Amino acid sequence: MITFRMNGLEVKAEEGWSLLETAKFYGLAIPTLCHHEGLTEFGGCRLCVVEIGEGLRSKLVSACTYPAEEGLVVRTDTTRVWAARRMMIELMLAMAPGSKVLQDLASKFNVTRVRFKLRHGECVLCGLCTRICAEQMDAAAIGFQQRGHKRKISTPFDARSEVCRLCGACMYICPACQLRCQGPDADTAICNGCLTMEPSCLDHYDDLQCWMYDAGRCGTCVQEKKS
Amino acid sequence: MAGTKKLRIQDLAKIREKTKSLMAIREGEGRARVTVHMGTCGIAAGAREIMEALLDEIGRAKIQDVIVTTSGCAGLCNKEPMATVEIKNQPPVKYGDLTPEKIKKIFVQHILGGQMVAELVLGVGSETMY
Amino acid sequence: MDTDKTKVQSLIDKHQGLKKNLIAILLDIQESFNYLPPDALRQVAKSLGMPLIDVCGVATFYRAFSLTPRGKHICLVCLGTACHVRGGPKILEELERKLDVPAGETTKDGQFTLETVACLGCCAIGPVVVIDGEYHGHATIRKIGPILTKYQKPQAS
Amino acid sequence: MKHYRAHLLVCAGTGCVSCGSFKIKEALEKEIKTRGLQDEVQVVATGCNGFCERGPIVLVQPDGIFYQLLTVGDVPHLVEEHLLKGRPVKKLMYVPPAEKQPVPKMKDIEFFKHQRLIVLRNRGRIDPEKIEEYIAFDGYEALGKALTEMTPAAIIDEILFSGLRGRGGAGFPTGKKWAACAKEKATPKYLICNGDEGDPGAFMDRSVLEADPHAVLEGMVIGAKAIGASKGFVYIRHEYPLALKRMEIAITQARENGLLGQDILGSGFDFDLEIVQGAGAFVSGEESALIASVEGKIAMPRQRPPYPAQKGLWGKPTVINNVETWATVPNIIRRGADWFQGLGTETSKGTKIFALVGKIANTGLVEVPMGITLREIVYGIGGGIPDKRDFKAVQIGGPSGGCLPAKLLDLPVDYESLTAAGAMMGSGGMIVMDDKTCMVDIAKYFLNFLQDESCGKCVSCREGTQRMYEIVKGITEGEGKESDLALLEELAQITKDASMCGLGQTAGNPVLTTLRYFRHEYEAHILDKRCPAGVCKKLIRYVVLSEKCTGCLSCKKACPTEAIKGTLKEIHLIDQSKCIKCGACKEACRFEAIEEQREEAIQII
Repeated sequence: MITFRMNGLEVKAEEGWSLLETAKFYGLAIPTLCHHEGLTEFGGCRLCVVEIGEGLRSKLVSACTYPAEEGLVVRTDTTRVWAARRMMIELMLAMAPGSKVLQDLASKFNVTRVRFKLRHGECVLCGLCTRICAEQMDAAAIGFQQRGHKRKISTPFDARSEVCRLCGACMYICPACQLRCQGPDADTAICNGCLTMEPSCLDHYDDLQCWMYDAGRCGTCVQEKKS
Repeated sequence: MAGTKKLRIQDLAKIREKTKSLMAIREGEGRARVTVHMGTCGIAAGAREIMEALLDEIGRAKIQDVIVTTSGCAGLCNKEPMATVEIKNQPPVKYGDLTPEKIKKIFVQHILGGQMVAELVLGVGSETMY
Repeated sequence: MDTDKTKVQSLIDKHQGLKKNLIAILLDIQESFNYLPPDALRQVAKSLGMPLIDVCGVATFYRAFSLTPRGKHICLVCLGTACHVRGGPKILEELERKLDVPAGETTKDGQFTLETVACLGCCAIGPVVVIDGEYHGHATIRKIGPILTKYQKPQAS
Repeated sequence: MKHYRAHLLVCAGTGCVSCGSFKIKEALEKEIKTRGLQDEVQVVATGCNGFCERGPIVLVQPDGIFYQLLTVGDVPHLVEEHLLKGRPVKKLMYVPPAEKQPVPKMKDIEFFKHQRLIVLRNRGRIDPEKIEEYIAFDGYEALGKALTEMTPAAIIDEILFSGLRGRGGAGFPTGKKWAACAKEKATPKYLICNGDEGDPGAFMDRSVLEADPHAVLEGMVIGAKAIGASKGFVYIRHEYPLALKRMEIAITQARENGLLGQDILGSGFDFDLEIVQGAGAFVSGEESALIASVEGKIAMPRQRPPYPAQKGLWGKPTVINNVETWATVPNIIRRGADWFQGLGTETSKGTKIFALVGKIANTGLVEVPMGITLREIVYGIGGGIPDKRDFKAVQIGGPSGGCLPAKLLDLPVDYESLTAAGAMMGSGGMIVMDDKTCMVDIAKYFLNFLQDESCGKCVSCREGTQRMYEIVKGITEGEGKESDLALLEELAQITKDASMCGLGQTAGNPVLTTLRYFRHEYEAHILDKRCPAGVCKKLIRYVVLSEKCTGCLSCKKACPTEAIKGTLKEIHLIDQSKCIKCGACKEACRFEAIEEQREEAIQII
């Protein structure tokens, strides 16, 4: 057993667990996008970043790829972590504004504007499709090509793949293909239209029951109602 | 070339000994420096033969931290071929009217032995090249 | 276009047909054919027993490889930092104008491929243009024309 | 080998070779033969001397005379005068800027005078293709000591105590890395030499590999003994054909002489080396990406830990060090950790090689003790800025380093102070910039480089560099908004924070340091729509200065778009609607009558 601290709490992890797995085990929510159980970890979307270490030497690492280490100090929701997550969402939304998964994340994390030119590329290069194709479907028909700003997911020579069986697993797992969101206005990157507009505790109580007096500050369960 | 023989630790030292002296020249330092005067007059008077004899002698003696350089006409054309011998920390010595035999003698007696060959000396402590 | 299969195979064999030598194999194929023909990549994937997409991934990731045939002359413009501050971009623009192709492409007549490189390590003579391995240092806009003609001439006759 | 009276050491580093030094060598050999001097004078091709600005270079020993900027035409004269008549040729010697008298001897030239050669001790002195010349200058002595007199633990202690830190950029203590790998139980263990020098404007690794490949090799065998590795790889980028060739020769010679392979020097220790060629990707310099590349895969970095010392190549413990680090090792073992400790500063020991390039009089490679100030390097060794221009900044540490302004010229160069100033040691590239360099353009240049060289895995790095490039490009084209600066700063910081590997974690530096020290230049571009340095095309225009124009038609002939009007002996005029701002006219003008004008001037007209 590996013992370390997460959000001030002493936690124990099995040998080989990642920080994400440990957090899940203890019921601590960490957002993810390119992570999927049953597929190898990728660590590309950077949504699951958490802060490790203390003081000047603290840094952000992706919880899905970072192994649980003896004596580590982990904090899952700091200002620094949130600033990074928000920026990742903003960057990804600018690539694929039509993805409902991303729009929902934007709502959840209070990302209300996109300051970059929209690309409408509809792919955020999370690599889920390439991993499901290779690891679960045993086909390896698609993969990453090129690098840097030219990076894309494609078949060999951009032609129809000889090994693709048209199983559709890639589309099933894609955060952008599957659930589409048009938004109220085609030119607005963020619609914020699908929010649960009220604190979730209001389903059960008349009064706000959140122990954080200022509802919504933590951002994990509610957003201000828009209209 | 050390050949394709596998080296042992003592072989390394041998190679180092052997090549080090040959390479000393690249550091611009040696125990002695011989300047053969090779102006047109010097060459006409046989400075090339003097040079060859000297290099021959150096090679044979396997003493190789002796630096041989050339210089232009020293202005004493009637005394050519000439050479200047500088031993570390001693004033330079000029020799004139050289022959291959004379330079060999200078090599053995002055450069190796440290005794200047008085009967051949033209002058001591004259200007150096630099 | 048919690719010389025996040639490709001999290059694969030269590196014992091992997956870890994929990059070395591709470098050799690139050297022999001046680019990576699709058929050769298929053959490599098959011989090494790996998915074609992974071979393509490597082939498109590294700058040394080209998946399209390249010109007779490879014209490299150094855009390292030292060349950049000394005016490398202007030289590239001039070459793009003279050859009428954007960087990274081959002229229509197949004579020149214009490429950029991040640094050749000879910053002292920058800006540098290298054509077919021959270095042209201290390049200026005016020198570009004469340099190109030098390579164009033998082909014209 | 035989005794020669003179050795002509012809520099055969890539810089000189690209200026034609092999042709010089041929010409020298031919001329020497014609003059019948072949038994007296030896011509030797050596590694890079570092003074690349002055190539091709020939050093004549034992006289120590330094000849520079040679052409084939100079050769007969040189041979006749210097070698035959013994009169060094003044007109081929180096004349320092702003002086008239040449400096005949290499050791008196400012560029060489202040250097302290340890890693480069054999440069310009030995023929890198001859193992016995390396041995002559104490080569493989350290190996003998390490294999026969020292235990692995003693070697590691020696390196640890010396204070040697990785020369590849991050500055991790080499001894610690070795110790971590040595204590791992898994076998086999591997060594890698990182020669994937991708920083544009840095070429010290290339130079070391070309000038002294055996030093790298010796360092690696010592390292192998220390950690118990049996196999090593030297990773060299394919853009360095000469380095590849020399390393190959060195490995063959070492094998033939029993310095590699089985039972090295009869000590019972086995180790062998293999060369791996890089295929052109900046990111493969990152150690986990380098491992992937050696394995034949895409050079995509992975999460550390586990560190390569624990799980590296093929999952086995692996030590990766940079070329310069490996080449330092034999010196430490041979001369002792105490000696090395005595060089440099409190936290940064030894010497470091810098590539001094850009707008500097003496371009080249310099090895100096850590802690020397930037001013000593730029003005002392580098000879200052050419053309009487003003120093503006020096960019240190490669694409992800930073630009330091004139007020930091007295900063001592070591790992800590550079990082504190917002730059980093990196591999040691120093690009000097004068007042004609636009800092926004420089930021754009590096971002363009990084967006292309990012492997593309992390959103933060891939998208971050692209978006920063997009914004900065907009600013250089006059489309900048005031809000851009805050967004840039935020994005740069988060790109650094959220990325996985060293490339992304430093990708924000070019933006952050230029913003920190040169914010006014950004503001000039955004608020006044003007490029103070006159670089950004969209913000300048070329005009003819009527008082200087002689009407010589040169600019008119040079213009590719026929935008220049005028006849002989009449003042020319540039038609702005046709001008594509290529700068050909300015280059062609001999009277400095064409000038870039900033946009503000245009508005007045």
